[in-house]
Amino acid sequence: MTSWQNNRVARDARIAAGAALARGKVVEARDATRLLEAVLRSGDRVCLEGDNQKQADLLSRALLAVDRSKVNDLHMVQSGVVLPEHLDLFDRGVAKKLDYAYSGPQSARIARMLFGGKIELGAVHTYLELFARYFIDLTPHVALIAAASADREGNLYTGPNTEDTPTVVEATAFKDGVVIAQVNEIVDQVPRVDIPADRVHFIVKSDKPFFVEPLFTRDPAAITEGQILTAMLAIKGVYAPYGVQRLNHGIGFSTAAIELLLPTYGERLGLKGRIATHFALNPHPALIPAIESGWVRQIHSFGSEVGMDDYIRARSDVYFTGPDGSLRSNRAFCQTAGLYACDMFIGSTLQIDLQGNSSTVTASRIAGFGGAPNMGADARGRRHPSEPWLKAGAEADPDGSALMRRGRKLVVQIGETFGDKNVPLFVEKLDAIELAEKLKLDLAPVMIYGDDVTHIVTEEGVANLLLCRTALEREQAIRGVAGYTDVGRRRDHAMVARLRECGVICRPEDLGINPLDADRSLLAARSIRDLVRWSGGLYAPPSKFRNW
Amino acid sequence: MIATKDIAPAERARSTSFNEASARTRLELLLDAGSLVEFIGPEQREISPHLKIFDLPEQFDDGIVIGHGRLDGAPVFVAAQEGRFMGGAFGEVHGAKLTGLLRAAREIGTIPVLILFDTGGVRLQEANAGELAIAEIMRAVMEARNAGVKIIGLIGGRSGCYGGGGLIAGCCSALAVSEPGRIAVSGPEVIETNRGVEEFDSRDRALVWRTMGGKHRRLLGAADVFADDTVQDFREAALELIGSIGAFDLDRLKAEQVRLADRLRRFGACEDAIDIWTAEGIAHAEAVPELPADQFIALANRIGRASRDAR
Amino acid sequence: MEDLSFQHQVRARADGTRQSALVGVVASGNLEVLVERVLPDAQCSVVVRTAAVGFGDVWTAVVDDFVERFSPGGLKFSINDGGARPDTVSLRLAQAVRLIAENGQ
Amino acid sequence: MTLDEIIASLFPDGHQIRKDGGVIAGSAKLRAGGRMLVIGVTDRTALGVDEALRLSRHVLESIDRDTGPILVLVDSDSQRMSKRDELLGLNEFLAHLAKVLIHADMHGRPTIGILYGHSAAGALLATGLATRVLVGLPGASPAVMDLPSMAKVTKLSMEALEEKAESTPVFAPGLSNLEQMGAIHMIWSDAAPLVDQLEALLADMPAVNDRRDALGKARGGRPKAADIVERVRDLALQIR
Repeated sequence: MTSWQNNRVARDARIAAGAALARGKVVEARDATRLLEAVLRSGDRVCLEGDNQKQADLLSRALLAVDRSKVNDLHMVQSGVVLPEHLDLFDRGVAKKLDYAYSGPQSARIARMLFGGKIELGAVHTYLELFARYFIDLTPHVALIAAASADREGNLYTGPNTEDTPTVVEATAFKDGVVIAQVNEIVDQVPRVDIPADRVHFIVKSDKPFFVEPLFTRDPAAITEGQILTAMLAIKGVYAPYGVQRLNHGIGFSTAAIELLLPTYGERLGLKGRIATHFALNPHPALIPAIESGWVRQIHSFGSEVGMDDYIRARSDVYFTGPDGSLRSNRAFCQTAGLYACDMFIGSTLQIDLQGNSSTVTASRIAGFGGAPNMGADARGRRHPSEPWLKAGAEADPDGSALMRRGRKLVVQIGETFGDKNVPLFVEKLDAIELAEKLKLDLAPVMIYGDDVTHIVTEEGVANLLLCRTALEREQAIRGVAGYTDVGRRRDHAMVARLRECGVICRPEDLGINPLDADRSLLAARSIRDLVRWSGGLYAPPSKFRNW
Repeated sequence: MIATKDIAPAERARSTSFNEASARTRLELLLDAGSLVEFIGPEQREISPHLKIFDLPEQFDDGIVIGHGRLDGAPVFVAAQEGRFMGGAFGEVHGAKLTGLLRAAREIGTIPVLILFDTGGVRLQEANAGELAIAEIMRAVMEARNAGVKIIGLIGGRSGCYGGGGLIAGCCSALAVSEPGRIAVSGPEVIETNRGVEEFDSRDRALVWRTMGGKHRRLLGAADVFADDTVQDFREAALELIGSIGAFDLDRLKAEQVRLADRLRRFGACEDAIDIWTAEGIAHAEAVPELPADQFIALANRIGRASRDAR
Repeated sequence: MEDLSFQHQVRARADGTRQSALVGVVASGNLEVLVERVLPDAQCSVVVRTAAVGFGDVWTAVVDDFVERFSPGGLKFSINDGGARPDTVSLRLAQAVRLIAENGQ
Repeated sequence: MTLDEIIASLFPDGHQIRKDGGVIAGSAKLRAGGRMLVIGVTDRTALGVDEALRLSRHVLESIDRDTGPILVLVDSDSQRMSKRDELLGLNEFLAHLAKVLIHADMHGRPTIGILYGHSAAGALLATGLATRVLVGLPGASPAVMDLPSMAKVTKLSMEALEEKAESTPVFAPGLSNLEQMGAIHMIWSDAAPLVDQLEALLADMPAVNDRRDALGKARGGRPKAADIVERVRDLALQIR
């Protein structure tokens, strides 16, 4: 007789084995490794929650300490590979295979380990792809997640950094998997229920709060005149003509400069209410002055940011908050919002080639994709119109029928022609290609494909690629804003001049911008202290950003 | 010379962060408009003779602007360190420019000197020359004060006032400091290296500032005036101090001995600045760093520590 | 360190009466430009001392564009460079021309 | 030479000098008559707020009480690098000590420093470098900045630094380097009785004006300082 409930039986057996170590659902931190040994089976697919802002760090260490003869060859399916322990698992042989999305701080080591054969790579995904595969063919057997607090029944409060948790739990708990949560504290009543108790099987109280890093804080004191000029060009050369209201910003200094110019330069241009009103965005401290000046109507967030809790709580008109008043973020929904509900993505990258393909991979680092490719991609499934979307579509296809023509999402790459240590932003060939050859990957890790990019903004000007009709025009438009990089100096000057005449390339003076006006006095806040002042004392920056 | 009434573009001075401005901009906006005249300006190219040994770039003014100008019409000598060039550190030429200025001030006897500190201390690559330059400046400061010159230190730059800079500041007639300003001898990293991260975590910037920062120094009475971080505020602080400093004599050093001994007795066992502030009777001492300038100034005045007649 | 020197013939004399001006500071990724009105009206020179060795061709391009654009006749530019990016160099040169065009000493 | 040997050789006619927690204080009889205040730091003690304040107190008390020259003996560490010292305002304590010494020197109590061991940074500024004449004894090892720390900051190897130190006295540790700067006025011999050398110095003290820049120029250690000082002074005096 065929059995159709094998997985449920196996899940129940795992829970029964773990229950021996638990009082109710609660397991002591010192028993965490034994719990994992009881629940895990070799070869399991395991999601070890590693978000941007919330790390199941205690469970990472507990997993690293398992007896390898009992638990080995795990298949890790997790969005973030960010803690050293995440990779130590492979060094120890506890884990064997990896599917992931982002590896920021571990990007150099993961490249070495992939090259050295320590890790069997499934694929590098975007967040949405990996989440999607959780429900199709990469469903976790066990999810090790992190939350701020739990009650004794197992209801979880994730705090402002909900991020991936609902998605991971949904996929695991409803497909016969086991969910183990580390929590900072166990309380009588959680402030709000982010994850209902019937989806949570074990709770481990951590000895110290999970580690959170301020990833989205850009100190205004470090913003340069070049970044300010580039930001002015973006506002006047892209935001204004398209009237972009719904958008996503990257996390670099150029977009931080834009955020800080809205209440000053943007105000002077009369753009308030006409641009930058609705965001899919983490709570960037740099956006505080624009919010306080009444520019921003609504923000949905992937996760939170350190120090922003009180501010968000007090600005619930702008942010999504729970009944307890704190931020509710959700990476999967925010990514979807960025993909389908935003008219523009603007962000920086490390390398752009002559076709406009961009990558954050360098020869020795694999940082993964995170969410940028989903934000920075035209959504072919989009059907609702908006003014910027239609205008961009018309520029790309001026002869098409208006009723049948798809719109285009604005995908803007912004950056200075030279980055840190004078490394050029523009290259003839992406390092990603070299890396793919070296690692024998099927696909080079391209962050944003050139055919999705609509504009490139540098301090030299704005290139509107929508208006380019041939590959050659496109290449010269890119060279035409590539400044003094090798790519820029090898431009065809006559053709670049022509492209400028027909508006493909706009120089600062074409937009009525004098580069000498790109002054730090334009920034609405010039220091973290200024941001605190703007927030009325509600923003509490982490110590490393203070100078008081 | 005809006294020109304050024609400084006060608006620009009010909107310019002292912390962020360059040495030259600080002076231009601090002094009456157009009154700054530099001595041995950059066009003289009196660069450091030593940096080339280390294949390092020089700066035409060696990181310090010196000259004279007017403050509310009255003449002043000025020196401003550029904290971004080699951390504003003292080298041979850098230091000699200030020494020469102070010696002239002593001979004249009536023109005050403003020193806009912004320094990490001795310039490593010319450490011996820099250390001695600081010793010479300290001597020149005391000789000038002895001759009746008022010497005022303004501290609010990004490199703070560290190492020998802190000692020179300690020799001045009076100091004005802003919130981002720091005054100390050993830098945070040096303390961490010597004592371990448990005693002093140099990356904990809140700790750094409450140990060495402008607010703590003002509450201790090490600085007499707390300025908001604008050039205009420092200008007003300088004017206030010039107007209020009395003559220097031995009694001041005796009073300083008493002042410092009293500090050691009261606070010598405190572990942290918050303990000191609490001992001063401040109710919510942990909130002091967050206080806006006006509230902080009111608090500091209520505590009432100053060193004006005791330094 | 590397020393570079560029001499150009230019269309017109630079505006202003001021004899010299200075912008910028020598720091990592930054530079100072000292500009002096000391040359005949049709000449311009740029003298560079840079910490970033081996970028002579980039400097040539930056200076060519700058001279073409501003025609800074009569001016000598002396640069101490802490390894600034070309766009920062262009910006400082333009700032120097603006500052010396102001009235003053 | 040990401190006791130095004191014995300096003051064969008698002294009352005590050591207490790294701080030296007392007085001694001069051969030419009169007494000399003696203070100092010994045993390579770090100069912190407590030590500095004790030293300045000795000088101030002596100013009220005595006459005669003042001797500052120096074998110290650097300033004390601690949270407590900085919290309490170490810069003021060190500056205060220097000020008291400079004031005494300017008002009839000529000061002499003797560097006989180590010293560095803020400690040297507050003691030896705040005297009118700083004497070095053979074997003294001042180090404004030690080479390993320098190597760390400059990212140069020790070998490279040592090689550079061959060609210039401007950065490397050592008595003779500081002498070439003009910081150390003279180096005494430890073969001859120190008392003779002290008496000779006292009989022929340089004028009270700071002439270390001129010394540095004459000795080739500081090629520019003295001229720059003079030029600035001349320019500044013109505004009278």
